[in-house]
Amino acid sequence: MKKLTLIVGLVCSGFVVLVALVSLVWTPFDPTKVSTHRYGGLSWPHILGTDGLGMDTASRLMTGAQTTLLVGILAVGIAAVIGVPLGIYVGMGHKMLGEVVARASDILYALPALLLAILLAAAVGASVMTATVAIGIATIPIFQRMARAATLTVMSQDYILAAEVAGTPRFIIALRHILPNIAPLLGVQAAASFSMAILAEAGLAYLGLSAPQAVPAWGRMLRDADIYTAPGQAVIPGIAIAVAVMGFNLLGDGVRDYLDPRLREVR
Amino acid sequence: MVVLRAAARRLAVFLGTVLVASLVIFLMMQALPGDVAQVALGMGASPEKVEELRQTWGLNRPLAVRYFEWLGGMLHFDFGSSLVKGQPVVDQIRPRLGVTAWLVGLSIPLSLLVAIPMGLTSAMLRRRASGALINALSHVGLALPVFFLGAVASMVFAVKLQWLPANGYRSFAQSPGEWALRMILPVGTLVIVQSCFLARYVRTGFIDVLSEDYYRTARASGWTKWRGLIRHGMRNMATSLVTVVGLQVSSLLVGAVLIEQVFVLPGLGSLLVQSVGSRDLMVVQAVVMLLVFAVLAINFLVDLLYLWIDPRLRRGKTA
Amino acid sequence: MSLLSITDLSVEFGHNRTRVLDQACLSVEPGQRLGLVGASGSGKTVLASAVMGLLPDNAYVMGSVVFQDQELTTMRDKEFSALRGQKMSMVFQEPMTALDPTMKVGRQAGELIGLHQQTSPKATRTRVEEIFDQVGLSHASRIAEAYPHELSGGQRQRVVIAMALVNNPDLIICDEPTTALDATVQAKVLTLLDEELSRVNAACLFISHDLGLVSRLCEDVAVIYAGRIVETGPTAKVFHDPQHPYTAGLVATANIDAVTPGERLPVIEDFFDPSQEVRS
Amino acid sequence: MSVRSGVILGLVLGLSGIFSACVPSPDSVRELSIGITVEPTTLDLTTDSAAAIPQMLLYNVYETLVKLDSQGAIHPLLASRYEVSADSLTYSFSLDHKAKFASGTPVDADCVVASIDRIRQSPNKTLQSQMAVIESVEAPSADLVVVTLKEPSNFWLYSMTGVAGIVFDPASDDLAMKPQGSGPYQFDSWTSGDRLTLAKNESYWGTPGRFENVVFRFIPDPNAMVAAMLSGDLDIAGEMTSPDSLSLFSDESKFTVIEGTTNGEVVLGFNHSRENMKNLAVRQAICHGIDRAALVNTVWGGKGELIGTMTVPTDPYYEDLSDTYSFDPEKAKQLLAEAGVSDLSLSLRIPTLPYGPKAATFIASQLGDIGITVTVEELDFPRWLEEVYRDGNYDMTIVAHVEARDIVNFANREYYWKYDNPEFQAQIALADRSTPQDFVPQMQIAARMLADDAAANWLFVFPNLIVAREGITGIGHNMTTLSFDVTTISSKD
Repeated sequence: MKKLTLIVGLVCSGFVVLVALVSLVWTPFDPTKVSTHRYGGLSWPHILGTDGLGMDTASRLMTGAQTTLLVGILAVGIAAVIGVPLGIYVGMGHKMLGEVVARASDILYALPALLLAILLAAAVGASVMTATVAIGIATIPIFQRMARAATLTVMSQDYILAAEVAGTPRFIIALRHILPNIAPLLGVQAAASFSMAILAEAGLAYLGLSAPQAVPAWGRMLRDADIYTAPGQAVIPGIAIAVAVMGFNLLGDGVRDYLDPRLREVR
Repeated sequence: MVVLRAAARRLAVFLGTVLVASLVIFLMMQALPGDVAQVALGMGASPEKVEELRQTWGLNRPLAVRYFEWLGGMLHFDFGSSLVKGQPVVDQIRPRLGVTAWLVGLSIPLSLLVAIPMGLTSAMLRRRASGALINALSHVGLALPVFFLGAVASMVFAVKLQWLPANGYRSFAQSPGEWALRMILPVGTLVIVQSCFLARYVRTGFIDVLSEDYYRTARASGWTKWRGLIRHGMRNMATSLVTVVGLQVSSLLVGAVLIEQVFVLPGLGSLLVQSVGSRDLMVVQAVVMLLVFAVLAINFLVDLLYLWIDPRLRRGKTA
Repeated sequence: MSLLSITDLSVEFGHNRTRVLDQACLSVEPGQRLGLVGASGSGKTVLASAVMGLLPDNAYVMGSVVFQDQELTTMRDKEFSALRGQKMSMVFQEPMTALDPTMKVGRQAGELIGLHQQTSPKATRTRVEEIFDQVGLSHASRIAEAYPHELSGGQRQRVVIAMALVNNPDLIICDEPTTALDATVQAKVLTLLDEELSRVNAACLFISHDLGLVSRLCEDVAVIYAGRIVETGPTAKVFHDPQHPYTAGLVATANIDAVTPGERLPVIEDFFDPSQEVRS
Repeated sequence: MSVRSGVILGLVLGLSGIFSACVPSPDSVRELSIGITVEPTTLDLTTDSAAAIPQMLLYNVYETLVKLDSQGAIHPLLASRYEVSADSLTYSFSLDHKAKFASGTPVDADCVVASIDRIRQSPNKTLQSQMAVIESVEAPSADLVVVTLKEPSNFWLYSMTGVAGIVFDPASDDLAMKPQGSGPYQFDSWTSGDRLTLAKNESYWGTPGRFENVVFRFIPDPNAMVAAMLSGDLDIAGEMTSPDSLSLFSDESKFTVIEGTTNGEVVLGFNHSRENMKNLAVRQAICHGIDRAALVNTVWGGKGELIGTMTVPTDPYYEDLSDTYSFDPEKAKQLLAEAGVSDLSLSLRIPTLPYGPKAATFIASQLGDIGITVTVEELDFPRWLEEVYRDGNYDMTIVAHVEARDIVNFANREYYWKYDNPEFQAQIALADRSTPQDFVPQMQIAARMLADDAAANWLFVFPNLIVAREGITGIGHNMTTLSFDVTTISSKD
């Protein structure tokens, strides 16, 4: 059962990554090339049909996987790069700063990605980038809180005390002792946040706050789909999003169970 | 006494956070480009007229003055006047607030009502196919974009089956029947996604309880598996679930914004999208403030609820 | 007719069917106190859990457990639950975690009464305070209003014992009931157990790794090793004249008082080679 | 609400008894509900130029002295007749003595003068320029208004059929929230984000409205519009922004589909202040590089006529110039090569209106084929207004110009296209001043000038796509004004 979670997660997320890699070098058609062959059904050579502008859905789906991964990697990257050091620093014992960071974290938590994205899009225009940055910023508190909690646990370990007694600089302690110990936890969180980011981007795309139509992206494909005229063109990106989200979610769960069955969902 | 002191501390932190949040929001609004006067006057406006309008609306006064004016106004529910419509912002928000409050207010209890039995069953039967199936279903439900699910629900239940109206809103005061009919699909969609999310936490929580000693004690006392888990697991599972629900509020609000778009509901979300579109900063500012306040307030309440659920936090330790 | 008779009871866990209990045979007569001794991991707790029907879902049970003429291994959860807490009850090792942290202890004890008989809340309350008083919890009414974390370890274990006794069961299984307590408390709790068991005249399966405790409390003893019952008999006889080498080792290592200072302490392996096939 | 949905409701809430009592009675057919896509931010059409305001209010709530019909002909409305002097400078409007506002106040000459003055003082530049030609407005008697122009203008009377000609109730003090006029319907309520309701004006001076209420529902999402129409929630889908879905309404026993035209030209606008776009060869290459027939098919379901200049078929001076630059990618490449332009990279900044992103994606793809790299950027409307429209920060953009006779905008070199062609400006001025007989040929000369100069690429005429429930009749085929005129609509049941 636990293995199954990991396997399904690996297969789904691996598939998305594979498709994205393949699309870097090959797609059946140019994903941005319009044609007069509109709303083509599932048939050769357009195996997933064509959309309302006559663009090949399979090619757009493949290239869209790149966008999906980019969103996930960047958003999680932003959140982790800012949130983790902050969390560790605060977790290593800075009372005043800790309180400030905790409150800032609360405020950021109350400003969901959507609000940030709306404001950001109004400020500099909507694009995949603005959406991703908004999602990334909104995810910072999750990483910050988690890194802090995990650091607190590690800090009570004897080897930290030993290192401190030996006069090891705090920065080195953080780098050598704390980071490696909390890394597995962060990895699991990264997978979960990855899928949340994909879902959030789709939501932003639906509101027109992400990719323009010309850029192949799953959320945007879903927005542009004429669900009553060609339901398939909505269902296909819908499934793609679900597979990616589920894949990374299961991957995270699976790795967590694998690393330590007692390591429960991070809250 | 301990409870009171803990509650008072949390209240102080909450109020402080709200205050800082208001400043952050105010400053963010100022950074938004797009001249509201220009937008209001439209494609045919002359620059002089635009400047005149900026003067009339007091957009040229110092930041600090405008911030404290806004803050002071909010204390007695005065959010200023809409730049575009001229009417008080609060009059625009009030009818919209109801829609979003209904959406969120109905979704939270209903999704708990679905998630708890779902999580309980899948925890209890986790080694059987049926439990695994429920768990798998919750993973799928969680992965589907809420707006996609909403559009499909509308297609199936309104267009194909013609059971329910496709979209639109009527207020409860105008017609309770119509109101209820038009709330079923949007609330149902939100509940599906939310309950799938929560069910996973409920499941984990109950699985944790299953391996706890007190659950074994309960079983040894004569509780059957299921009833023992409900009786002694629920409260313990709830301590962690309540935190998750609190954290979920902001994502539920996001879901509500998307659902308002799909089902064309005149809620705060669509007001926000609309006001950003017309650069009606006073309205945007008020709505964002209100949403942030709601999230912070609900998390504050969750904190208090936590004190109530978990006796270990309520009374000082003696042992 | 035995109160409890266990015949060829085996328990296996998980997909690869790890055998934890191997064809164990035991019987407990009404009013009899039977000690069950063995090292940690020898299957003591699994045996107790199997009797109580509290094994996790991934356990496979073979053989037979008959309690008061009823076969327990095939009994439905609902009927079994009616026995638990009523005819048979259990005292657990960890008083710190054995009680629901979110419920007042008086209510937890009261539940046991309500589950098995029709009573008024008032009668339940009176009975709870009575039994609390009996197990030596002073200010019983105040204790009943407390949450587990507000009580000391000894107090909690008394609550657990009170819960096991409250319905006057015919069989009480005690799984290392005093191991987690500090020495002074341990002695008091043990005395209490001894008195109460005699008072209600219940049979007892007393599980422990401590031979001293067992010989103080139990007239009979069974020795379990690696999932097998290797020796059974009257306590005095088994400990004085162990038939099985493992028992001999157990007894020798327990009697460290008999060792002259400076001499090497005995270990089990001096008496018994675990790699050898054991069969009593 | 159907019986079936009542049952469902009962099942869900277990309160069917209570709720089915609230089911609206069948006389709700006296309500006409129309789905439209854009909600205005205010109802004041003297300050805000959003087309959604006149869409709901013009002719329905507000009336003008003269009205344009669905064929483009001018008819008297509040004026029972009007006369034009021989020198085309003086217009005399005789008011219909029956005419009165919904409030009961009679429509007299003073109200008309006040209204015209109100429009002349509007901050809206378009309205200002439409009225700039007026020398004086006078009311010699209670039912006569005389307007004197500075110079003859063929455009002026035409403007008076639109927003510029509205006669406001002198009692109206809040145009933004409470419009008051003399039409067959009066403003009832506006639920922001949801609907605007008009109620029948019981004391209308002319043929009364046929519905107790007219509800405009704001449904921006095309899928939601289709769903509302298919599920029977709407009587009329007033604008179908997903033309492909019209095929879903082909069942004539249930729906009527109207495919007419509007005044809207969907324009691929060029910024003539940019070096690249000043180059005629580049503009011509772009025009040759885009297959507009395919574009209409792809982007707008094949609905919408092709045009070659800033005129629409309902304009009196319309000529079909759509093949001025035929689709010829080879010629386009050749033009670019001859002009020595290579590695051309252009920005296409568009507002996020339903046609914009689709058309932009299509154009970017086709121009890519002739070697022009197009970067598409979607902007929300306020941003577009600021950066493209006001600041002129763009190479190309796409927007539908819905106002009537807006060809004159090309004569304004300040306009966001920055098109500065003195010859064309002179020609438009000449046409405006010329006699009504000469007006048409002079305008045709101007229109051809634009076409030949490839001043923009006119993609197609925005079609008037409406779906109505069976039994609804009287919807205007073409949308010649900004009004969604409900005064002619009736329902069989």
